[in-house]
Amino acid sequence: MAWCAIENRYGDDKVSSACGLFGYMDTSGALHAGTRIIDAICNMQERGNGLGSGYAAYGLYPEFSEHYAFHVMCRDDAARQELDGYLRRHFAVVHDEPIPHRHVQGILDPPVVWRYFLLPLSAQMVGRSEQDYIVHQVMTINATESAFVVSSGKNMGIFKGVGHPEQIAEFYQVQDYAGYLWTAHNRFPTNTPGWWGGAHPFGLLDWSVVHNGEISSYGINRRYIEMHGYRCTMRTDTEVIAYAADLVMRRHGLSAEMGSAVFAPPLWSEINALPAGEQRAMRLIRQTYGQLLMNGPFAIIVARNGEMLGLCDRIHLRPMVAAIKDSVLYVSSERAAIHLVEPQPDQTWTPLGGEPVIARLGERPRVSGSAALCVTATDKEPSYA
Amino acid sequence: MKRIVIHEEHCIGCRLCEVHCLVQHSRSRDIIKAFRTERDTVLPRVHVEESGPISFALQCRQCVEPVCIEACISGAMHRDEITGAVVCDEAKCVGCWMCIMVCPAGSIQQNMTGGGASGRHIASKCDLCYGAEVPACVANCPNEALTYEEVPEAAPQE
Amino acid sequence: MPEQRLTDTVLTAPEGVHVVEQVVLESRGVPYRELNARIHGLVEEGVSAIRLNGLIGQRYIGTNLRHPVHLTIDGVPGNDLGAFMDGPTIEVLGSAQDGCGNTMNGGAIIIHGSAGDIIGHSMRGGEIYVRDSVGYRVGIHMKEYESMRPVIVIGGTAQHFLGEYMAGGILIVLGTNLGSGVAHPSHYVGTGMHGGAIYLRGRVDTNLVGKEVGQMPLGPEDHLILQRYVGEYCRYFRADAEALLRGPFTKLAPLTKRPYGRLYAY
Amino acid sequence: MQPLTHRGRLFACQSIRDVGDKMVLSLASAPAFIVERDETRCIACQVCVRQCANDVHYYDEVDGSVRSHDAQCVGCHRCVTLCPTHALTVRTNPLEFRPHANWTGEALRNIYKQAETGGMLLTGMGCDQPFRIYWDHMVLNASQVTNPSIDPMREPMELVTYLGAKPERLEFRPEMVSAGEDGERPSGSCMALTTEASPQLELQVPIMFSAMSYGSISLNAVLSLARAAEAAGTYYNTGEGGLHQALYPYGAHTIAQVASGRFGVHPQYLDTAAALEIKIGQGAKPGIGGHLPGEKVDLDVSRTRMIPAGSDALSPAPHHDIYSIEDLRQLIYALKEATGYRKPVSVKVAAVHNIAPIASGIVRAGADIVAIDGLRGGTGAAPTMIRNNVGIPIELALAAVDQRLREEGIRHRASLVVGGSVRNSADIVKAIALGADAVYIATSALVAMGCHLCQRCYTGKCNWGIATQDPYLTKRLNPDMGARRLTNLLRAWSLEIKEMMGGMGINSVESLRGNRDHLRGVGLNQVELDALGIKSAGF
Amino acid sequence: MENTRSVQTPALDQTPRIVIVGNSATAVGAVEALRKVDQSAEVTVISAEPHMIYSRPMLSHYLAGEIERPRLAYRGADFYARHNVRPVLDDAVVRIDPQAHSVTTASGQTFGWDKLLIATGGSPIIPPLPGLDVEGVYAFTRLDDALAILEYARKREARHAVVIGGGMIGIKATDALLKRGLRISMVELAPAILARSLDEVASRMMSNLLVDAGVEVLLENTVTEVRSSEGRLTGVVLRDGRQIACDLLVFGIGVRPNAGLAREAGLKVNQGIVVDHAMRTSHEGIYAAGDVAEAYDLVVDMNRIVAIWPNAYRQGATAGAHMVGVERVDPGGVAMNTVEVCGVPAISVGNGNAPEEGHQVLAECDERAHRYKRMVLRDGRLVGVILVGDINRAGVYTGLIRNRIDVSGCEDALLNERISLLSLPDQYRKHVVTGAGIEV
Repeated sequence: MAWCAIENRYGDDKVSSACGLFGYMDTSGALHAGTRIIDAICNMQERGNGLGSGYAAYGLYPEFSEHYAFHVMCRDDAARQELDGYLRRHFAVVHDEPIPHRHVQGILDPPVVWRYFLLPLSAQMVGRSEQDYIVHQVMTINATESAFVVSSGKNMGIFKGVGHPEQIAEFYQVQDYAGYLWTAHNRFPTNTPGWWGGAHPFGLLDWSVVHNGEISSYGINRRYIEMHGYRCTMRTDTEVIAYAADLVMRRHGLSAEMGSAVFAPPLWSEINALPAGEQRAMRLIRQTYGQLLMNGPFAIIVARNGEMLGLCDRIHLRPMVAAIKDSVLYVSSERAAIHLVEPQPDQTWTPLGGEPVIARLGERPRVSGSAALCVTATDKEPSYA
Repeated sequence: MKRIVIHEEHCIGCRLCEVHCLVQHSRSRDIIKAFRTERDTVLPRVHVEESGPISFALQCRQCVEPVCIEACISGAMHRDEITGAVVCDEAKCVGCWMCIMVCPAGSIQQNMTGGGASGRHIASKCDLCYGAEVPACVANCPNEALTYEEVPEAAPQE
Repeated sequence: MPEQRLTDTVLTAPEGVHVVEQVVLESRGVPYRELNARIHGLVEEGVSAIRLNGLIGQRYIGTNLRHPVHLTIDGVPGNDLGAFMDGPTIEVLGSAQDGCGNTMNGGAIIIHGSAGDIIGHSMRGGEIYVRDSVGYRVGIHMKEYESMRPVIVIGGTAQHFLGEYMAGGILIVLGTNLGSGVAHPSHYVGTGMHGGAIYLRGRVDTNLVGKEVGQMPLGPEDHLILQRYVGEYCRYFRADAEALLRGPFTKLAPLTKRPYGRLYAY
Repeated sequence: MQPLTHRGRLFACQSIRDVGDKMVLSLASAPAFIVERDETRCIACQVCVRQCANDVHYYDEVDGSVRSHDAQCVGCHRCVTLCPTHALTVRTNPLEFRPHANWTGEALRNIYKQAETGGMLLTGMGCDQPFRIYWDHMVLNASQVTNPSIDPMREPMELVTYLGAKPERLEFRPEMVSAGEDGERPSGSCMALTTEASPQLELQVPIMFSAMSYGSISLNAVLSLARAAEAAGTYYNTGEGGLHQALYPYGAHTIAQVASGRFGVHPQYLDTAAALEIKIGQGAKPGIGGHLPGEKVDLDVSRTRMIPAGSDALSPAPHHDIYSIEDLRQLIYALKEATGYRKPVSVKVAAVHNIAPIASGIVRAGADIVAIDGLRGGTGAAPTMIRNNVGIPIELALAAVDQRLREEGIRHRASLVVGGSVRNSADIVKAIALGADAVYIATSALVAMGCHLCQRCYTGKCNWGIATQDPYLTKRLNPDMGARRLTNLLRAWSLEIKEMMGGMGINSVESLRGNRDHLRGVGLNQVELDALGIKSAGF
Repeated sequence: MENTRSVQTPALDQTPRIVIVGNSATAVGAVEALRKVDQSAEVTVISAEPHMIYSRPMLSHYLAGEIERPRLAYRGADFYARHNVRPVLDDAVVRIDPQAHSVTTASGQTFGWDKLLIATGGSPIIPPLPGLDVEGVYAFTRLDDALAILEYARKREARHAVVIGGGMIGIKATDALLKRGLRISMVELAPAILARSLDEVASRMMSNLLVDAGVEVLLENTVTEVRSSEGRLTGVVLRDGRQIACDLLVFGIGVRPNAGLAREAGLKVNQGIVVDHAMRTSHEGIYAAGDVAEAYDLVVDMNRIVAIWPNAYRQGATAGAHMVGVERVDPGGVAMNTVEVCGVPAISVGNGNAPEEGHQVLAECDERAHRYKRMVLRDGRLVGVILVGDINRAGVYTGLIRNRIDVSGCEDALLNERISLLSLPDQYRKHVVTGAGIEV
């Protein structure tokens, strides 16, 4: 069991990690094979140390688009059997199968990986919304030591584990999947030998989060999230970001722009310079959601069905580059990774700290915030043909 | 020019201004020596006026048209060209007490020992601690009841 | 909320107030915050008399008013009627609950019925008239300051701790509901009292009076006080002033301004 | 200098002979301190004589020297501080009883004193008993390698704090935008706020001056606090002393207290203050009332409290309109009504055993701010036994309350302000990390103004001009200097807080607040760690 | 005469000419005041004396041997140069021509002026006694007098002097000669010494001090004849017939204003030249100040000569400023003087010796300690004070007199050992404490 841990064996408050991340979304909805994202994330190999990587894709299961797709890992077959029973008691299981995978040099003793397509049993929901029910069940399962729900959204899935990105891609055969939105992560944890559940992307419902950095406000972010009924079992910033996004952008209904203002709000001095109406709103956002302010270095890509948000902390302690090519928006830790997969972007820019980069299905991607105001500062890329 | 401004409501009547004025004008400038060995030859040039809880430390008000200069028969009392302060040139003073007779603030005193050995009678008054950035009484007031401020020249009082 | 404006004569317009218009507010079911805001708005408009119909438990009526407006309440006002009040006259056509005139600074409260506990708590100015009886701790920690001298007149009797901690002001209890020769039933009258005066019409059992308080003979000044405020009481409630003033009255006043002088070891 | 032949002041003086005349069985009157005068340095300038309100020093005209009545010394250091030749020092009287771990000298002296007087023991300032100070058993975190510390000298570091109820969530109405042929659709990026905000106090530093009434402290002391609060962008608290005319200009930085005595509470008072605070209890004396003796109620105090001069100002133990939690709600809303819902209402309680549910009740009663005062808090006079034995340390109370409010999902409904011996900026950082929105400081503020904690506030002879109304003494605190020293203190602490936050990689105080991950316990047992909700250092 | 009018108001581009007749405190006051605001005026100081500016009141200190001659200089040797003044010394003005706007000196020089300040001071009163014209008889007002006395006393080893006059000059001469070791007989016509300044008590105290020091004080007496032998003084004969052998006779009776020139020029002159609050005489363009002027005395509320040094300087300053266009009003003088006998100082300000009738008099006396205070009040205001012994706060009283402060209610404080400003009316205290308009 030493190698194939799926639970956080140290119980550390927080698992620090430095990382590379990459995400792109075709807002036209066109599907892309996993090859490009594998190339992109593998190009940032220096940013990881082989202790975790993963991929999230949306538009993955059109045939089951109305069902919750659970990607699960189990310690062993017995655990998988136990989980199977649990899921069938709480859900209507429409379909299940092992996630196709192959043995890879260097990946020893992997967990049992499986996927279920489910619908909640309404009788069991007792007053909870469908989504809250899913959240509750995922948390219950993830609180055990034997099984772990990697992703639980519709028409999406997360493939992750302990290994270099190319190993994980090969293990899961990621290149064989197609999605309109892909994110990927290459991990460099400092304080744990790495565990399968702790790899990125982190998923809950259809949220997936890849994250680079360490949030100094983690302690209060977590307490705030827990005050709202979430249970943090992973001890990672990424988990907290996913829950925070779920709370603010799903349960409280804030837009991605507002959510960004919650996570990386302007400084008070900047707020004081805003026009009265915006000032009031922004002040109230900080007053209300101050405990969700993500302080310290981070760059994140938060994705859900139809939307991708790239954001880095408000004083830009972590790198992030964005680019647009036609209907596709790219967000990456490094510019080179974008150029590798898209040699001639229309525009490339570095978003300001706290300034969200947002792609939405059906909306042409736009250069964000300050860079949009200052087009001359964005590079028109030379051709590398 | 800078003047010493008196803040009566802050004077606590401790008389440290007197102590430090005396030290400043002693030969040794050493507080213990000044009190132990020079006590009879040097006077503080500031004096705390006290009545019930009210008190304030009074020293020469640096009048715009000083009556002491007007009355001085020896030319000792003069306005220093560098500091602008009204000072008594003790080498010239003959102790006629005309200045004491006219100073409405009563802030000039007889020094009957004239700096000691000579035993001369001289008028003793505040010289704003000649050349000092801040006079000793101001610098040593524990409650900032004296401040040293640039004050606009106003109409003469006398 | 339903609102009706009419020119009406008010039952007891305070002196000097020229009633030009009385606005009637139907208050049943209106939350107090809304109701008070509405009253406040009317007063700001310049309305000088408001009648609240169907009031049923709404709190803090008159609390945020700083004008000599006249409020007539048909119903049962909630707690803290006229708390922190400074100016209005409130007339309750019925009974009131607890905390009337809490920390009141000026104005008047006239209650055509009885009232609950802690009437006039820490009151510093103004007058409260209760036609019938009142509950516990009435006039507790009343104070006076310079020309401000609060007055509470109670027609019936008060329950225990009347005038506790009283530091100033005038508390008059007329005991109209007491049978002849029956003593006032309030216990611990004037406990901790260190200012002001309590006038009880009729007898009080010395055992029931706080040890800091003494029974004093009435002087000419006391009679003037009684004439004035008992007279007011009678004017409001159409009672027989002459009969009430016949007394006999018991005056209670503190024996010392410093009831807790020797508490400490220094 | 004229030899001083008269006393500048006329204090009621108990001379050493008066004491000697009394037959006493005890050492209660033995000097607590010994005044040592270095005769080789003393210049007989008599500054000490003029400065001691306890008449310790006197000038002997016969031999022209200054001497001391040690028995009257309270150890306030006024003379030591002002002596221009540093000829004076004051030390504890080494006189000792036979050692006894149980019957200590203090225990014996207390009994002697009470046997003689029959009165309650009285003292000033907060609890001086050696209870564990949890601040000193918590250590802070700093970033190393895995995330960067921030340099507050160069980068923004935000301490701005808003006190008041916050909405649980914000509601936005999406603005409709044209979607071409499909007509209109809600915009993802343009949204209009529809949530109503509650009134907030804006603090530039998460530090406020806690309640100290004019009467218990001098007007100059209150003025110093008010001016410093204005200069530093924070608030001071009137205590139950009313609002002196001189303080009205600082209304925007005033938290006006409504305590059980309701002294000085009138419409203008409520209108002037920025916020109101209902005082239920205070750390130095939970559960008991206050008592300003009539002799301290001079004309000015009388005007401010709106009571006749010379009369006792008695603050009852409870508010007599609050005998239960729903009564608190009634008073909270009475104040909100009286101020048109424009001002936050705070409720201050002492930290006691079941503080968590009490705080929960206060929040549910509608308080916008809950202020909690711990066992070691207090600046004014308090009965010694109560001061030393009633209440719980603020660290434990704070941890319990913050956790409880979170568990109940109501933490946002009120801000949490804690006091009770916050001695330095690290205490503040720890308090905020435990969950406080801001802290109240009082003793620290007094010390900044000159207090030397001699704990004789109740005598009215404060040599530093703070806890007195004697005009000879009150002028010793120049409010300009007091304000400057307090402003300096806040500035210095702010700098340190920013440095500590920067070290943690945090650039806004919101991210420190309740962030217990940045705390670790040292030398605490598991029960204490659990009560504080922190891990032991090493984990 | 009409055609000279234009000179009085010179056009702006013309440099005004100012002539000051006299070279003492008044002249210095005038020069210093006018040079504060005007650097262009052409200023000429003309003096009959040959000396640089010296201090007349210092002569007694010089006579006593307390100071060397250089210290008599009232201002430095560079005074004229620094103030751009042309000195014309040792050349007395003999004629003032108001019409021609000129003065003429003994040497025949004529100086034109646009403004003229007459500051000729006074001359010692020497009664016409028989036998006066001998060696050993001197006045005591000018440097030349002092030099002559010293020269004579040294040369003749004078041992016994008779001083005529028990006023300020006489006392100062007496005190000075005492310090030179001479035996002295002082002859005063009045029944008391210093009678013009001191009341009976103070006068007696000072007199006793003189007697204790060995001075023979002869009151209600005067010298009627001067005896000499071989042209040298040998003694005097008094009115009562007594004869006193002496080898030095000093007249210290007083001075008479040198108003002759002004009178001759047609200016209005009583005892002295009559001037207004700006020191203007009856003739436009001509000012007078100092011991020669009869100016306003604010205690007696009328014009009179108060021949004291501070007045001379202040009046000179007023005139000087006014001559260059500064509208300055002299507040008026107050008679005051200070004298010291055998180390005991005495100060008299205003009407310190006024009689008790019509005044409120407060007094405190400790003759043994040589301490005395006498306050004279009229209508609640201090109008005079006499201090003997402790004089350290004398100026506070002078201020009260000068500013006509109503001290009703604080009378008790006036006699305090050390009068505190805090015992005076609040407004006045603040006025004094703030000095030049500084807030208290």
